[in-house]
Amino acid sequence: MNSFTPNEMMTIAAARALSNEDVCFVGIGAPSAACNVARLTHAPGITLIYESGTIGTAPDVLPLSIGDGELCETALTTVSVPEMFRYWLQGGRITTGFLGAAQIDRFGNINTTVIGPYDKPKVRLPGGGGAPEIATSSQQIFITMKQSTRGMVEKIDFYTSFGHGDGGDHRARLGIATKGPVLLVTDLAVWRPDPETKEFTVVSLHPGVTRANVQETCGWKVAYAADVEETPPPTELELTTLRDLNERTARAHAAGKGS
Amino acid sequence: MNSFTPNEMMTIAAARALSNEDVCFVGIGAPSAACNVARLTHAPGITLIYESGTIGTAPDVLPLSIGDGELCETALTTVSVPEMFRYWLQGGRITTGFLGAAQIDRFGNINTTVIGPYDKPKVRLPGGGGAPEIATSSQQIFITMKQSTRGMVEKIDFYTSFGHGDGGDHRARLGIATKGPVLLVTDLAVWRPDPETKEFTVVSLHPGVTRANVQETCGWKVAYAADVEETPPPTELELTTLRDLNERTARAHAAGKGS
Amino acid sequence: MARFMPLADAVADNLRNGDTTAFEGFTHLIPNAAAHEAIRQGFTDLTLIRMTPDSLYDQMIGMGMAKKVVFSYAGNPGVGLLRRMRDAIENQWPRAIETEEHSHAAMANAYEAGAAGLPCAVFRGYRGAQLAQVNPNIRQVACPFTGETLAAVPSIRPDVTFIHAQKASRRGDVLVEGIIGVQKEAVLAARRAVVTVEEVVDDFAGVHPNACVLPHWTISAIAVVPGGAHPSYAHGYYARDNAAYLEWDKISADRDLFAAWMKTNVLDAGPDAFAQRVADL
Amino acid sequence: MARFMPLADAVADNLRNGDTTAFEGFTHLIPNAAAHEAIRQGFTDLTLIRMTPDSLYDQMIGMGMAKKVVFSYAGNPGVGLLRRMRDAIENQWPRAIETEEHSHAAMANAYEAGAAGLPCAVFRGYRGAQLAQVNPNIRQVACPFTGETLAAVPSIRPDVTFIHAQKASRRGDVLVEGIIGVQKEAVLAARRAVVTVEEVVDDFAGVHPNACVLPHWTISAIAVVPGGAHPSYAHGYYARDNAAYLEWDKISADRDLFAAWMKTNVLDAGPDAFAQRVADL
Repeated sequence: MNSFTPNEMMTIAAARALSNEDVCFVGIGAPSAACNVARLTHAPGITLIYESGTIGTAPDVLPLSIGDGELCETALTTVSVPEMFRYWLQGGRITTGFLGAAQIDRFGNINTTVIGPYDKPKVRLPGGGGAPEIATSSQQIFITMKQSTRGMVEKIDFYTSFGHGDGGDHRARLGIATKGPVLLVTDLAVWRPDPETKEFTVVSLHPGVTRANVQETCGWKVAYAADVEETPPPTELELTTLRDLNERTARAHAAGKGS
Repeated sequence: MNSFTPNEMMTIAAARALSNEDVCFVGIGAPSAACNVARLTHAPGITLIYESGTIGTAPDVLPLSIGDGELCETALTTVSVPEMFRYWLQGGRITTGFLGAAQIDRFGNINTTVIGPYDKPKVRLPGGGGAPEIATSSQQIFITMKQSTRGMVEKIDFYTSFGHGDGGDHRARLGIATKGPVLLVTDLAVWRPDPETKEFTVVSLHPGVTRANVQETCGWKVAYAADVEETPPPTELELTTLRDLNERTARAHAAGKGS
Repeated sequence: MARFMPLADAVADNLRNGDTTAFEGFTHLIPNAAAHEAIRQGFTDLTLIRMTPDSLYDQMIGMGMAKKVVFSYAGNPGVGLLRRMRDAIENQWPRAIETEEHSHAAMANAYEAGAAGLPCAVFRGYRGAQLAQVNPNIRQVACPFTGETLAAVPSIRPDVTFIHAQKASRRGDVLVEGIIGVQKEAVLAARRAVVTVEEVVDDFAGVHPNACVLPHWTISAIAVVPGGAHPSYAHGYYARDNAAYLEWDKISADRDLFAAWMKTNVLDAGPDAFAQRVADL
Repeated sequence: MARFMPLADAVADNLRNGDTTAFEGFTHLIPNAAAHEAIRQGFTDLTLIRMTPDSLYDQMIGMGMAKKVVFSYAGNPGVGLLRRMRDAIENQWPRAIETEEHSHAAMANAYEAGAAGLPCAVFRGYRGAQLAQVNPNIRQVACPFTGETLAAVPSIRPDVTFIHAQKASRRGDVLVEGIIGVQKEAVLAARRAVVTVEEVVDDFAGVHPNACVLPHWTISAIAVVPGGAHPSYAHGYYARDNAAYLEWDKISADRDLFAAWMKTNVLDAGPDAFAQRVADL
């Protein structure tokens, strides 16, 4: 087995959770890499949708934005953005929405809007984009992010998109019929919500990662499933696929002229 | 000058009211003929839209339905029916909506739904189709129909689409901002609404038509403008254009196999 | 996930007695072959939804399959009235049917809202129109910003939608071109969707990026039925059979003539007959 | 009716101080040349609407032209934050700006409602999302059939919309292909619309019947500006200049560097410079 980075393990662990039958609404960065690794390994039939309107894309390199030309050129079809949000997301056609986060809490609520108060932010982040409705209209949500005490916090500064709220049946109480966050993959571990409380609990640790590593980089007291397993390390195929993809991507994105 | 039929005069008089700048929502039958005669004579720049989604059509023959292949093949573009009704009609892009009628009253209210009571109709007519919203979302409405006491009635059996209601400012009172019916062209005369009462009044009689002819074929007491003119007879060009169009159409529609 | 199968199986697997169903096609690509198969299989108590019922629903109504019809224009396009539908409404023959009548704008919006997963459609409509007084499914909402009163109708959510399209890819994606009507919305609004197609191609490589394509995972079953839209037409394949529409006016005017025509052309025929019907069009 | 004219005239004729304006383009076909012309002409007190403000609005905000920004994702796509916009929000430099923040779904629906002539958009959104508490333009309506609470936002109705497209026909019809974003809606929702295009062709004969075409009577002015989307891309013409987006992150990080870059590349340049910028892409 090759050696691998925590980031690679994160992407590959997330990829494994996807199947041929999935219709994925893909964000940029780690989610995009995970979805395309799944497509290039065990899930060639997966449908990838980017919010720019591209349906059934099969990019050869990872897009820099959610609307790169590559996505349209390899798509089954490309629809308008209003149609994307009305028919495909709100229409309930997305099985899995994939989100990243600047801040997340233990219930999978996400902040990508501001650090500090909304009216007088310390840092103005990009904002929600598609996330508020991806989080509630997709049948289920996967989240990927690198662990840090800045990112995984006791209380997020702003509820950009709703996860399980205060936990338990909070989603149902707001009339949200979809499952919400069912998986969190970090660079250290795989987490799933507790069936009752909906708090994310660690179900597997990536190879070589200790519980201390996980707690040091998490701002809340980490809960563990009864049986915590070790995440199977990347296979040769998974790792080669991811690295080739990243290499092709780096080459493609080095292009351009600037001013 | 050639001789001509009342129907031909009706179509040509209606065609004259259209201009190069018009964006017309076209119904089938006389409206379609009038719009295409206008396009083929004095208004080559007119935009014809059929509710099937075809925008900027230039059919060589008159369509049998509002969705004939000819319309799409000659159109600038063809959009979905929901888009047609949302962006193009409701969006206020139509300058002139063109309607026919089974029954009409003096205020341009139209019935194409039922003869007799709605729940127990004597005759079940096809219904409104696009008319209810064409009547209120188009900037103005033209109506064409052959005169008859069955068709031009004191009181219509059903208000399929709203004209000027009870007259006066009835449209405004319902919050309708568009002009409504501004022109009625029959096989005998040209009518325009009185500026105050909004009752249709005869502004010109077709050549050879008497006031008695008009009253005999109209179910309400006909009002006349202060100066009633004679409708200029069809020109050679108008008549040739209409007849050629009708001939091409008849030839094309004779095609088909049946069972 | 789209599965290719014979039309008889596609209809049998997806339509049930009592279903709410839409056979859509706005003057173009009308799924007549699928309707004939449904007639042969003899379903009952259907709620039939279609903007323009035309001869297709005239036949199903005449055969007594409909409990209710939801529509916005019940005409034989370019010809006149629907005589079997009239007979059902005016004389309850062969059975009484309920009707729910809308405008085109309302139904187009209702399909759109169905595809968009919404419970209702909101639009500016029905002002001064009497349908709003006779149809309890026409209601109002106020814009929370301007106070303007807008019309609302329930979204359309058929149990099963049938459409006819030009092409399917081997994977089961479906391409619709030309006058696309409300077919995409009717499919996306439905629980199940059955598509008849003119032909199967390897894939849609080279097709315009913004063409109207329904991915295979939005479709339940696909049946290849060349000519399946007859007497309607298929852009790029064959023209409309105008003579058949004119003829329908006569056939449908008489109950016995109707019954005889249905026996010969529908009950005793099959989907394969459609290719022949469009051979010279 | 679309009139062809130089970009400077098209902008001068259609944009006014204090206008509400949208320069739309969803990652593709971003009207950068038109924005640079607006910057050169020095408009002020604009309300800038765009789903993804990106470097284009970062430049206009940095030049002090904006009174208010309405947006749903204020990032440099694939790169990070918008540093001039942050500086305006966090430090009121060069002036304070108001913000009205939405989700993508809300803005896409609001453009759609604007194109559809409606006062508001109704959709299922913002559930549990805190934006609904800080933005008074996010309200609710109840479905009159099911009672379900839906979100409502005002429709977007710009005074003027700017877009970039691939082709205009001689008559002034405009063709947009590939990732079409919300451009059609942004044009139809606006009082006036200005389009920059890569080229003019005789007509659109042979183009797919369902391609995205804006008729000439929906457009106020057309300016031919090859490369006018740079550093964004034009499907079928040139690729995205990724290096320029990465570079923007550095330029925008420093007020002086920003000012110098704007002088060289915008204030002292003209629309003709764009063709050169995409020459090798």
